[in-house]
Amino acid sequence: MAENTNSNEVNPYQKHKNKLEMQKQLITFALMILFTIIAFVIVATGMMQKMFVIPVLLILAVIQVAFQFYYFMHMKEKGHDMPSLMMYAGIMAALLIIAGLVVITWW
Amino acid sequence: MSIAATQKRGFGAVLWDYLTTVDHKKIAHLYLFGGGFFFILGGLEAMIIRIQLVRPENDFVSAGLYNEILTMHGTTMIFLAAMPLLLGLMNAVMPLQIGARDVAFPFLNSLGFWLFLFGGLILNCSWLLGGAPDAGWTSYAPLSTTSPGHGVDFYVLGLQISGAGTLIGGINFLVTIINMRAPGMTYMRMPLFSWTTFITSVLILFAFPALTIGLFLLMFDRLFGSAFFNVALGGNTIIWEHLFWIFGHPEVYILILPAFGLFSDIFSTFAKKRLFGYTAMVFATILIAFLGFMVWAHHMFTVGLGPVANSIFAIATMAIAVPTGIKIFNWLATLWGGSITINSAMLWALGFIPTFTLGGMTGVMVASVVADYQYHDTYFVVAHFHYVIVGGTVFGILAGLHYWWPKMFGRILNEKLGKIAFWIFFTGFHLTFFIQHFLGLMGMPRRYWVFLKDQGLDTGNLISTIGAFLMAIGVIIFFYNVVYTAVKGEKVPDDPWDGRTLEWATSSPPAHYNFKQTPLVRGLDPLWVEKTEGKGKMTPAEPLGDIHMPNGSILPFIMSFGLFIAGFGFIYQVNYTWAYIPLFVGMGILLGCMLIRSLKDDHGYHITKEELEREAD
Amino acid sequence: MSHDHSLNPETMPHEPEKATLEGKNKFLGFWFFLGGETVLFACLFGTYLALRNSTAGGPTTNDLFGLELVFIMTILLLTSSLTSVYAMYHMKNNNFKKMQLWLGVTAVLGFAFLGCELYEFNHYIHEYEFTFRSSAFGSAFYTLVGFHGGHVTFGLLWLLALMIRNAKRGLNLYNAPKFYVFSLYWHFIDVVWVFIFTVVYLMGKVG
Amino acid sequence: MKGWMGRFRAFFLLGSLALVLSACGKDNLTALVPKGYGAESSMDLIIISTVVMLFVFAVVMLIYVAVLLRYRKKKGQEDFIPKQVEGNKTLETIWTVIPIILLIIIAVPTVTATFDLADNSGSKDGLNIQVTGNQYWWHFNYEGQEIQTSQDLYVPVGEKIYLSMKSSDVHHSFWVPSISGKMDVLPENENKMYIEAYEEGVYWGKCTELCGPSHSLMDFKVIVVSQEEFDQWVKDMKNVNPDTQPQDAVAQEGKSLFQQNNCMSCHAIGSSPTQIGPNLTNFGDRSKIAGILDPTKENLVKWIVDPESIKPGNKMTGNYPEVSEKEAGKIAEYLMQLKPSEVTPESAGN
Ligand code: HEA
Ligand code: HEA
Ligand code: HEC
Ligand code: CUA
Ligand SMILES: [Cu+2]
Repeated sequence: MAENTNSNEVNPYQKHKNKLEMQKQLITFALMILFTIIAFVIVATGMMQKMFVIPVLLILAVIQVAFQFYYFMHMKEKGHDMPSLMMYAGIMAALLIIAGLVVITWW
Repeated sequence: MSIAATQKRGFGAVLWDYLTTVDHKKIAHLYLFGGGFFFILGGLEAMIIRIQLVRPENDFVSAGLYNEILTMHGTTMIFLAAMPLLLGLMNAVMPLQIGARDVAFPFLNSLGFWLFLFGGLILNCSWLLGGAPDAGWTSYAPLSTTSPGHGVDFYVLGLQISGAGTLIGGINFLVTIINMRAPGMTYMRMPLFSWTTFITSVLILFAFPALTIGLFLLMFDRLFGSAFFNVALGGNTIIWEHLFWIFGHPEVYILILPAFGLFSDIFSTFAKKRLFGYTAMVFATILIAFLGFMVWAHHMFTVGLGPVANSIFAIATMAIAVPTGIKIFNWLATLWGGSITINSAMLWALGFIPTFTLGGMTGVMVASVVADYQYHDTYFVVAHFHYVIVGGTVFGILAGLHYWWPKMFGRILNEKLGKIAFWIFFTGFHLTFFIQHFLGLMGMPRRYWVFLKDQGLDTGNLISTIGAFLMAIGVIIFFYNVVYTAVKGEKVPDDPWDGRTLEWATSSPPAHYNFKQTPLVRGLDPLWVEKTEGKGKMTPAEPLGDIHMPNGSILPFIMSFGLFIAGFGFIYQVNYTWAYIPLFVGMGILLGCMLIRSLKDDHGYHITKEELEREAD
Repeated sequence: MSHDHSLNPETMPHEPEKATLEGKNKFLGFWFFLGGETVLFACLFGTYLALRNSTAGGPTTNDLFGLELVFIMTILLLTSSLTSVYAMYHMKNNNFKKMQLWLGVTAVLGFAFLGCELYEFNHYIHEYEFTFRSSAFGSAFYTLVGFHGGHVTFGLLWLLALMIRNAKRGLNLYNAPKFYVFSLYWHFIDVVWVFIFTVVYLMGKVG
Repeated sequence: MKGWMGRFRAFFLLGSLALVLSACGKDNLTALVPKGYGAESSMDLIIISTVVMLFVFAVVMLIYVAVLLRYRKKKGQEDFIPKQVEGNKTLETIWTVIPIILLIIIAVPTVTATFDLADNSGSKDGLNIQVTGNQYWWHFNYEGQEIQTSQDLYVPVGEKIYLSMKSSDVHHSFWVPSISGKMDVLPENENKMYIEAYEEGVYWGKCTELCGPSHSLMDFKVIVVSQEEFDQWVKDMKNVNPDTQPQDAVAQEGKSLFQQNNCMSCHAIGSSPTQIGPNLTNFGDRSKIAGILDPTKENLVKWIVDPESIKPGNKMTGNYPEVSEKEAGKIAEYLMQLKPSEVTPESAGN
């Protein structure tokens, strides 16, 4: 069993890295809040044409979710090949399902 | 517990051992036993179907009962027989093939089994409690939402519970294969059966949630008054069809891919040749799985989705013939130039090739939309899917059982009985189902309780029924063989077939820690590599040391039992308020067990080096 | 090795959640579970989108939804996602106290979110007589949002169990993966919510 | 395509006839002897794909048999170790590319035919019929004609008939194998298809979507008549006066019994669109009772007295006052006399 217990000397360095990482997370969070506000404002003010609103909202959501996955859930870090592979496979299946249900249920 | 495992124990001790086991090899036994039981049940239902259809306007069973039997036959065979039997083989063999001591989540593995078993039991309890589900294994709404009685409720809860078990099993296999391979066992050195286990698990992971949601919607409509499929309130019944087939089509590849994998292993072992086109085989598997997710609407060609959707799904469906063809030809090429031994395992594998090819070809024929307007929901489709399911999955399970029986139980199935069973079953199978292609085209729809006189369908149906009896005889001989072998079967050495892959490098049956020392893998077909270029046995990758093992636990059994009780609560709360008691008690048991599981540390135990050394080789 | 893998600054590995094989397995298995959950929610979203105009004469999305409450709920949940990131940050720095603190904040935010959701449902039921049974849209709405709410509830129970169980003994290699996996789950809940507020509420307002 | 396809089809049929000694099943029921446009399109594809499949199967079997003949382990060579071949790029390419080509051969006509059969653009000028599927009977409403029939669908030969189909309860599926492929009949959406029959006659129709206990008994007929006969039939049907008294006394009594026993609450005679039970306007002309029984008086009496014994789960059982055999006989007499038209299944020949 891998008992990885001899890493005390990397600790201060690691601590620093964790801190930098945390700063990035904060920026991410700020951006997410910003996107949320933009989305709500667009809808609340009705400032945009209906045809554009939905794609814009969806794009904003997708970017936010990418932030969640890559920063908050660390998918950008190494050791996440399998998780991202499966997540993408799941997302693909999800898109197919939604397309199927939305496009060809009523005709 | 470690050493005493081989000693004779009382019945109670054995029972307790199996109830609490987290050892994948014992869980495999449980799966095989449970799956075998349900296979007999499903087979008996099939026989009733065939007896009812032996002559026109027969009245062996009533119309309502026929629909129940037909539904339970399909549901039982697919969810409770074929899949568990495959999961059993995977549990028995896959960890050995990749050189792992254990699976990634032994506790969840056991939970998966018990969920399956209790799900199956709840489903079959319907027979005793006012009637089984009767809307077909596809349970199309609104027939299913308006079906009187509780039959369909049992379907919903039974499948929900056993489906959860399967999903858990799938995740367990995925992580096992990714994290627990022996040193040197790269992905591209994994035996095909392990590969297909891996891909099958991916399919399970992404297909079963669709079933889960479908069943939830059905359950809400039936038990809690929602309106998903209630057209009067704006509901749409096509949503169920979509959800069911989004799950249902990948499901059929869940059934066939493991069989493909084990045939690959069997062919290369008994032809004494390396698998031809290994890389292509792996990628064909992946491609089949990938395409399998975008073809579901080929079950819905006549729903009226429009020519665009129909065409797209038809072409996507046909495309699957290409990777499958690659597999067929690679198997033939593996045999080509080999030195072929034909024994029972190999007979089932050889019988598979023409049978499955026929079934696959009728698959492509039904994929041709306008032709499917004729085939759909007729016996042509019944013939198609029995050719692929029985000719692929059932033949595969039987081949796998013959092949791995010595590994699992240390005894070899009787060859003579095996061959007789094969020939009788094989003849019966083609007799039963070949004629059904024509019955379908001659105007016999499926799910028909009776067919009328003077429609030219009599002879065909009679032949079909005769064939089914031959199949039953074949199955009975097989089970006789199992009993016979258990009582006085021949003991065999660890590696009776001159095997190529790692499972044959362990003892038969394997010790509960599988490998005393994790083996070092030096190529594809690792044992074969050692046989031709090494000492003839695996080189250890580590010095002898303590082995960490998980503790057994009764919790999975209790949790599943809790859900079982809660299931009845859900069903009967519609009629009786007291039913909330089992509902809450059952869910309480489940949550309580989960809490115990997460609060109580379970670090497992260690088999020390000394113990291992004491265990004589 | 049955001694517990208690952590102190000297034995702190870089990624405590993945330092043992059990941890690695848990980590990977949980990600895969989330992959499956993606499909699960996709089915719910698909169903909702197919049925959202099937109001059977009852209130429509536009009649029902108000943006203020949803905005507050969104901010609550997004913030709780950040606080759980803080918790993981302190876990990596082996600061158990601070980790517990931030997890506590996460729980509080989660409960606040749940409260809002209950208030919202209650409001629809009493003001609009819009229930699970009134139309296919009603069924689809409560099922989708309710499934998410159920996930939040389960997550909160899980979190409380973890925090209470480990309050006395601090961080070790046995429970670090559990905390980490919980944080993944919590983020995923947030991901789903992002789509719910976009697809259900905002798009419902747009029409 | 029609020309060579036609000749090819004849050739193919002869071949498969020889193969399957039991012929192709019952005339006017089997899909193997197409007598309508849809069935013919399907048959063309069935033939194309079967030929391709027979080719593929032949190739597979050839290799298979060769392998089994040549490479069985030989006596005295038990220790022989075959060469461990890894693969072969050329071969693998061949068996990837050839199937693709074969599939294209199937896919192209498939897509063409799919779009062809989905083309309902002629329905504006054509004959439109609304089909309603019910547990376990069929209703046909001739649009713009005020004609309602059940179980028997009269159509003119050689013309495209446009059907809009909807279900009043669960899913059903409309299938007349000799004339056309099937189309599901759903409660939430109207499905459209057209049929065109080439020959006059009476064709069997079946329900192919599981719809309850009597799913297998939900048969109907399509009666294909010449254009003149069809016009005559339309005229006759329009002239029906539901209130005319039957000639003989028994039937008159039957008529009043029919009214007393509440039958009218579900069954209409004339063009009233009540749809709980089949419209009985031309019941005397029916080729079958309830879709399956021969049209004899005994059978009808049996039906009226105890429909459950004939169609389990049907929606008539238990919803009308008990009728004695004697009363039923009189009602039967009355119903059998409802023959508004000279144009009948018999006249359409069979
Ligand atoms: C193990 C299960 C299994 C497998 C493997 C398959 C495999 C395939 N199936 Fe089947 N199918 C079912 C189980 C399975 N099916 C079931 C259970 C149903 C009915 C469900 C219900 O309604 O109850 C069904 C129904 C079904 C339908 C719906 C029919 C209808 O209801 O109208 C269709 C339509 O496209 C279809 C197509 C196919 C195709 C194209 C394949 C392909 O994967 C086959 C590919 C294989 C080959 C083609 C043979 C080998 C290839 C070669 C030798 C190469 C050369 C070949 C060519 C160029 C053609 N299947
Ligand atoms: C894994 C899947 C699987 C398997 C293995 C089988 C196996 C068989 N199936 Fe079935 N079948 C389905 C899956 C399967 N089927 C599905 C999904 C449907 C569609 C259901 C629906 O429409 O909803 C279906 C439908 C179906 C129909 C169509 C019914 C209808 O539409 O009305 C028929 C009819 O012939 C049939 C027959 C058979 C037969 C004869 C076997 C035989 O191969 C069975 C052989 C096994 C036995 C005969 C068991 C013998 C055992 C004994 C006799 C007991 C001995 C006792 C001891 C040893 C103690 N099946
Ligand atoms: C509750 C409604 C209802 C009542 C009342 C009712 N029927 Fe029916 N009837 C039906 C239905 C529904 C069918 C179609 C049954 C089927 O085929 O599944 C039917 C079928 C028939 C048929 C066969 C029709 C055909 O097209 O072949 C006859 C004849 C008939 N009924 C006669 C009667 C008589 C006579 C009475 C009164 C004594 C009566 N019905 C009362 C609903 C009703
Ligand atoms: Cu109507 Cu089957
Ligand atoms: Cu399919």
